[in-house]
Amino acid sequence: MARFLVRSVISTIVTMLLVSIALFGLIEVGSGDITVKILGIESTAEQRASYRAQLGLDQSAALRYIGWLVGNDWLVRGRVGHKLVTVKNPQTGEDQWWADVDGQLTRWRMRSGELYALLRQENGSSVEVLANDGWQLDPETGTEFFWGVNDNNSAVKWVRGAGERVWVRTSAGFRQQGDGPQQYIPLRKGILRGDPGLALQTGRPVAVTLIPRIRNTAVLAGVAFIVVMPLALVLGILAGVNEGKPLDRVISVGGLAATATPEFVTGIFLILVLGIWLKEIWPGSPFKAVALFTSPDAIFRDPTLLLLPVLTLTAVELGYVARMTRASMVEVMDSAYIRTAIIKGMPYRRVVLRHAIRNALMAPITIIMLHVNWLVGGVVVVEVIFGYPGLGKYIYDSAIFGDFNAIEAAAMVTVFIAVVTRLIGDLAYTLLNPRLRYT
Amino acid sequence: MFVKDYMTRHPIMVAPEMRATEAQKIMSENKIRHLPVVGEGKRLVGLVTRQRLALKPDAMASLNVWEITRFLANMSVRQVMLAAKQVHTIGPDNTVERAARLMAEQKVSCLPVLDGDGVVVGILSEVDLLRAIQDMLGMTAEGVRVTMQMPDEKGQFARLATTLAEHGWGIMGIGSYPAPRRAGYYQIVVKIPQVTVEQVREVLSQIPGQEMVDIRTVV
Amino acid sequence: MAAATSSPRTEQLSRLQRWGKTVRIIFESRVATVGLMMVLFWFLLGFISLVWTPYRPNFSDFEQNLRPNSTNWLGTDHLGRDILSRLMAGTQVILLKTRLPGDFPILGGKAIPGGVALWGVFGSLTLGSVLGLNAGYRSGWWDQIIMQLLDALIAFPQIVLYLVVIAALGQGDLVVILAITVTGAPGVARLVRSLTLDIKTRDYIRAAETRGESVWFIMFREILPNIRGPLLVDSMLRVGYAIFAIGTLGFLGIGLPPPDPDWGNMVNDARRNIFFNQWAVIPPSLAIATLVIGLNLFADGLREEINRYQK
Amino acid sequence: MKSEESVGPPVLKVENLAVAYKVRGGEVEAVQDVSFEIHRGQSLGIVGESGCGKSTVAWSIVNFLGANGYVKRGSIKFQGQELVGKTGEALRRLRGDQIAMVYQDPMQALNPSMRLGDQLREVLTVHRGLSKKEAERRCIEMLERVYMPDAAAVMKRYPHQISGGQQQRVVIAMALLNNPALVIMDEPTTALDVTVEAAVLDLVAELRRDFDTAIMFISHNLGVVARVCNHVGVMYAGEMVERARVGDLYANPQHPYTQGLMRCVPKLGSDKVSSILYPIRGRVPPPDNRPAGCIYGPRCDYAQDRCQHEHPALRPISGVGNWARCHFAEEIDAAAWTPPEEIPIPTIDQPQSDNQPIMQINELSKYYEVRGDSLRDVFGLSQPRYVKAVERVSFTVPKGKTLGIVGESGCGKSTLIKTIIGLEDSSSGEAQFMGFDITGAIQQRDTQLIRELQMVFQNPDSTMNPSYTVGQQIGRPMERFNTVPKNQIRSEVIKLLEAMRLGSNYYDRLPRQLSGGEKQRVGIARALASQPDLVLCDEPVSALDVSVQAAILNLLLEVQQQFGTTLIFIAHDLSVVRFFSDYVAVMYLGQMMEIGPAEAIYAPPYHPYTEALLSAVPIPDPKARQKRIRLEGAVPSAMNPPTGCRFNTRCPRRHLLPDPDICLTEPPWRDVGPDHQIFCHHTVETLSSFDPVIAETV
Repeated sequence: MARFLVRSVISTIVTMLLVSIALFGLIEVGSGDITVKILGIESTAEQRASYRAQLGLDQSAALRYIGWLVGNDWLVRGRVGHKLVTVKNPQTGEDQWWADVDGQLTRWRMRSGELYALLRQENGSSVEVLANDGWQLDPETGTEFFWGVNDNNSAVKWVRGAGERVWVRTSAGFRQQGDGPQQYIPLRKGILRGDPGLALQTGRPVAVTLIPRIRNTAVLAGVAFIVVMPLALVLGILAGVNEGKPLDRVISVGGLAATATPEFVTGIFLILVLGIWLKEIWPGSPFKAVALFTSPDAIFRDPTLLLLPVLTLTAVELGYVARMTRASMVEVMDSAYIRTAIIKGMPYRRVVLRHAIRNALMAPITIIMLHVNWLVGGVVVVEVIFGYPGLGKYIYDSAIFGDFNAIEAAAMVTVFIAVVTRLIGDLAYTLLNPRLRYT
Repeated sequence: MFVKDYMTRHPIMVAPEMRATEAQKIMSENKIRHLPVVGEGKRLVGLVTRQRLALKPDAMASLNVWEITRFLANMSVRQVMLAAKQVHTIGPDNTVERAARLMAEQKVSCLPVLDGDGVVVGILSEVDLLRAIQDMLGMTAEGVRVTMQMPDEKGQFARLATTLAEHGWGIMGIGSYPAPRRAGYYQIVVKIPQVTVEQVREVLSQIPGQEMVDIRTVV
Repeated sequence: MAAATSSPRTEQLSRLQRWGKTVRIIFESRVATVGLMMVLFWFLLGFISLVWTPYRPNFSDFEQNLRPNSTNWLGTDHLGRDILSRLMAGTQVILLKTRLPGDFPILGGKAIPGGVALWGVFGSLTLGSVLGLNAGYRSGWWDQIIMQLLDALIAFPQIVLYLVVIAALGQGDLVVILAITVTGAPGVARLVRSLTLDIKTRDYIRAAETRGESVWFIMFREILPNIRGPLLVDSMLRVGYAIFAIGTLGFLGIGLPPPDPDWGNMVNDARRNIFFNQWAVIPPSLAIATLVIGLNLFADGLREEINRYQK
Repeated sequence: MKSEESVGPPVLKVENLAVAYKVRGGEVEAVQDVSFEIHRGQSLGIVGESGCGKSTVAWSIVNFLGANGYVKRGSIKFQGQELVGKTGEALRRLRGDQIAMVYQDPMQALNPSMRLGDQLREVLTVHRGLSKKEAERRCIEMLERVYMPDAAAVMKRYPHQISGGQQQRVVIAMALLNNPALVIMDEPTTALDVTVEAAVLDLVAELRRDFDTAIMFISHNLGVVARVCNHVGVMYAGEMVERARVGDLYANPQHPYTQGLMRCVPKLGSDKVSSILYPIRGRVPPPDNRPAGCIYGPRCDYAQDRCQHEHPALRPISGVGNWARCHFAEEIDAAAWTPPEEIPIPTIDQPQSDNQPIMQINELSKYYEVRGDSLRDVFGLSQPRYVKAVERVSFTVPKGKTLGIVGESGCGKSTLIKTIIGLEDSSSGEAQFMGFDITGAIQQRDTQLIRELQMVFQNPDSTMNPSYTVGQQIGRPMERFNTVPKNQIRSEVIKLLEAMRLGSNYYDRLPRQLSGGEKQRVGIARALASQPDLVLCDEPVSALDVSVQAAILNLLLEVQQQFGTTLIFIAHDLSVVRFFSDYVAVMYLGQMMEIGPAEAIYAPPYHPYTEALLSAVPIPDPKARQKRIRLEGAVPSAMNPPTGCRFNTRCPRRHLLPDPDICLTEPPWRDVGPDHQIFCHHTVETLSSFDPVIAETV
């Protein structure tokens, strides 16, 4: 069993790693020029190139993958020559990168060809001092350059006297600036250290938006799960022990219809029937055809917003789980040991409850756990239908925009959920099955 | 000689819900006179005998033929059986003699055999007791059967046994009982295999103080 | 045991008779028959739409948001297009034709027969079978590596994978086929692997091995023909899933590209318009649901019947 | 104490029973017109080949015929009460309390996810309402009664944690817990090894006497039935064709089918000629197409016109105690029977060969590496451990002869031939075949060498690829090895088919159209197609019914004579290899224990293990006197086998040695006769002093 566990965990880790590479690679290969989306179609090639450099997209894919996965501060450190640390911005709560120059947190800025150091004070403000003594000589080209951290959380390389013209995105719009660096390496801690980077669409850290979204989705899926599971297992068992009888037919065919109907069709029908038609007869009905999620916390203020999304998910999942359970139950009820129990003269209830159910539930539990990523898929659609501010909607919006940082982060979360639930499923199976437990 | 060795194991048993007519049929088809009635787990709840199934004349008189049939058809075994607490029973580890005494004293012709939990493990009927006698007297194989009469004194049986032993004869069955018509005497029946009547007569008639009542070859 | 005494039971069945037997099996099961009817209905409608639709499916020839009426049996959509015509034409991309992109070699810009769902399932069957056979038959490291890769693929929630693929590669029939192939392959591979693991223990595989047959011969000539049945039933279900997925993608606005009507997209358009025309949402929703349910019923009924037949 | 012929009412009385299954388009009568009685303390054996309906009879008694089966006619009376039509609570109360059942496959019959204790206890708690504690006590008592070692601990285990023989003991204990009047045993020992089977059969016989239980014992094995039953019913194609006391049936079978069966059962007879098998021609008719008259008519050597239209009744045969379903039973004299023309009887004399060895195996071993469960193992840090499946086996096979390899499951015989044929590579040792080295796996072998070594497999249902026709499958080796020009393949295949006594019309058939025996013939044809010099047969008949088995064995003999093929023949059953092999090797736990000419193996001196095996073989003759030697304990794990002689932990003769500890050292190979060697510490004199296991039949 230890062997099995260790294998599962190792396999899970490898899976996650493979997935992350695949995800990164896929987006690398496919995504068009994201800067077009950010800067708009009217932007010039020069503007885009400059912005690409600022996003660090001119680095090699491998470097960016490593930066994305485990961060790049430790790689850049050698160039800057100082330890790089993050400090929370007291106003926004977002991380800021600083170089730790002998205990003094420092950033640099170039203005009119002069290099200034920004020394962070206790209160969060910074003091600017001239730092031209930091220039280093490149023996090959004979130029002087400096590696430092700029005020936009990137490690940058300035070249003295080059006076690069760069396009900077500011709150006032996109404008050209002089004294720009020659090279940018946006600093990040990497997803493993809890930093999924900045959303390209908003420029804010992905994590800030993602966490309430995950919570909302967890609520939605959790409620659906709590509704579905007991109901589906009971229905499945009922159908299984009544194999071939009318009850079984109703449950089986009903379950099949519910499973085979896409979520969006179910959702739309529910909106149509409960949200519109029912409203005409019963104006006070709690079902809302259009739910306005005014804030990420809307569902906590008005739980009725959850009704239709949960119902939709339930309709889809119920059939699936019930059918799995039924199939497993039918198989078990047909087995030799159930025959033994019956011929031992055990009452039928006892046969079903003591002998059959435990064995019959073993298979569905793993399959249900495997099925969680299907559920996540369903959640995406349901969230889009109802405009529910959850993880699925977030992925969808990001995918439409092409915000790869956001997609990568959100997709990793879904994959993580899938992988962990599968691990749990495997574990549950092992625990339920004495044959595995004792070998 | 224990009850468990002579009882009939796995006797035919019926459930109390069974129709009386059905029970009657089972008894006649299988030529048996007693049916233990058992509930869940073969626990005794009663006993049906042939007499129990016969209608009491006074009940019969007031009914016509159709009514009798209907009356019988609607009776369940539970209604006609002798309830368990009225039934005399015995345990499998009791002796056969004890069972015989119980049957003789209580004038019953059979005893359901119950284990500690009240589960019917067998039934002991008169026939089974007769079989015990048979076995005791070695009546299932060929041999010479001698009946000796001797005074009720110590050492008399030893004398007989010694005499047999001296001739290297075995005993395949033995029984002793007070002589029927002579107080103070006992009769002993011995069955000896692989000898002739003459040999036995010659030897046993020599025993002093004992009298040979009967001798014959039996199968 | 002379050969001449063989009973008539073992006489060779003609190919036709065998086919007849297969078809009979389908009709033995009510479930399968109903399913088949539902599927055939849509195929039929699709074929008709190739030559005739009541009106032009892609032109705003009518008033907008009409309820069902005698001219437009199912009403019109928010752009004034006839819904029935669009519904009929919508079967084409799913079941009957695949539009190749302009830069595709030789056939560029043309449409080839076989809908996106069918090609997608074909793709996942091919890929999945190759992977599953190798994993199952060779076992050991092959198995470990292949299964690990598949696990990674399965770990993606399908929709997320679609979204990522489409975000990465853009819209297009071939992209959807690729997405269906990639998402379907792990399932096929797992099925093929488990079937292979079973077949692998049979003595005829030992016999082939003791003849020194090559691994590929054993996988494709000895094993593959014997897993056809379950694979066929499974692919029926997969076509259902593929249609399901295409609908969902269409609904999300990232499915098959215009101009051909796409059911999922029709539902999405109608949904936005639901307060003006509640009727437009129903036909395409029902179309997807019945087609998928039909395939599921067919596959289910068939599987049950085959199981019973084998008993 | 009581006579065999028990008086009083029967426990079970089955009269004119017919059971039908509804199938698509009608129904099939699986059982027709079966009648018998079982009295208390009796055991009735029901024998018959597969598909004859014997299990159906059992299921109909407990009324468990599934959704589509029902009793069509007849009655089943249990303790005087009609069981047919009994349902619900009344039926449930009978089941497990008064009627219990023991099944063929104990692993399947026990619930895998419940502790054995829970499964045993509930029989008492549900039927008797006993407290858990009291039930526990009685279950342990009963387990001890069936000689289950460490009974209290077994209660806490799960089914997969105990061996197959022990599982069967648990099932038997479970059946007896409520002291039922009737126990139905459906092939209870079929899944067990022969030595385990012998112990279980002993137990069954003993329990029957002690509990006075009526036993219905279903088996396909005439030997097993002879050992435990006092009455026997023979079933054929859904009917009971003969019923008699066990002695009468075996000594004096009345029905031609019973006689035929007796002639095709391999016996452990003294000499080779007496063990010739005579198969029954034809095959069992399918249930939906039974002949109108006597169902055995088409296969019967004595059939006359009357048999074709008049269905015989099961009737007492005058002069003997048997009941038989035959019009002419009185006139048939089994002793005067001669094999009819169309049955091929192999000639026993083998062509003289020069005893040139074709294969030489020397100290061949095969180890498998196993991974443990501990964390160290997962990371590959611990010492690798090995299953020593075959340990230093040596033998030679002369050209044109047959070597039989015998042993129970797990003895390494299958691994040995897998290694020889190259499905596995060997771990150490030498192996040569016609001068080629064959220690490597098949990938390293020359095509020519592969062609010369072919194999016949065990399971007829999986020996042929269901997707290809007979012709394609036999033709494939010819095509692959180019033994036959492409355009002649078809005619060559047909030639082979004819040699297998299958006609050319089999060429285009698919495997599902063939019976088990036919499939096995095709399997043999396929092995012969490449004209190999040596064919390995892996239990080619163990999955077949006796009558078919006899035909296949005869065919193999014939093939050997015709093609001069050398055979290596694996079997778990000593009687099957008896007349078939020239040499026999006995294996135990990876080691070879004894090897020698076939006649020598079956008579002293024996290896103690051979002796135990012989003593366990069920002999289809109730009068045969067999020495009773039962092995204690279970076969040790091959991962950690006993040192020295691997049989030392269970050897019943070990105590005869002056110093039993010598068994912990490797025994010597003792020459006890020409070509006859025994791997044992006992001296030849001691080994020769053992009595023969089987006394001649009286």
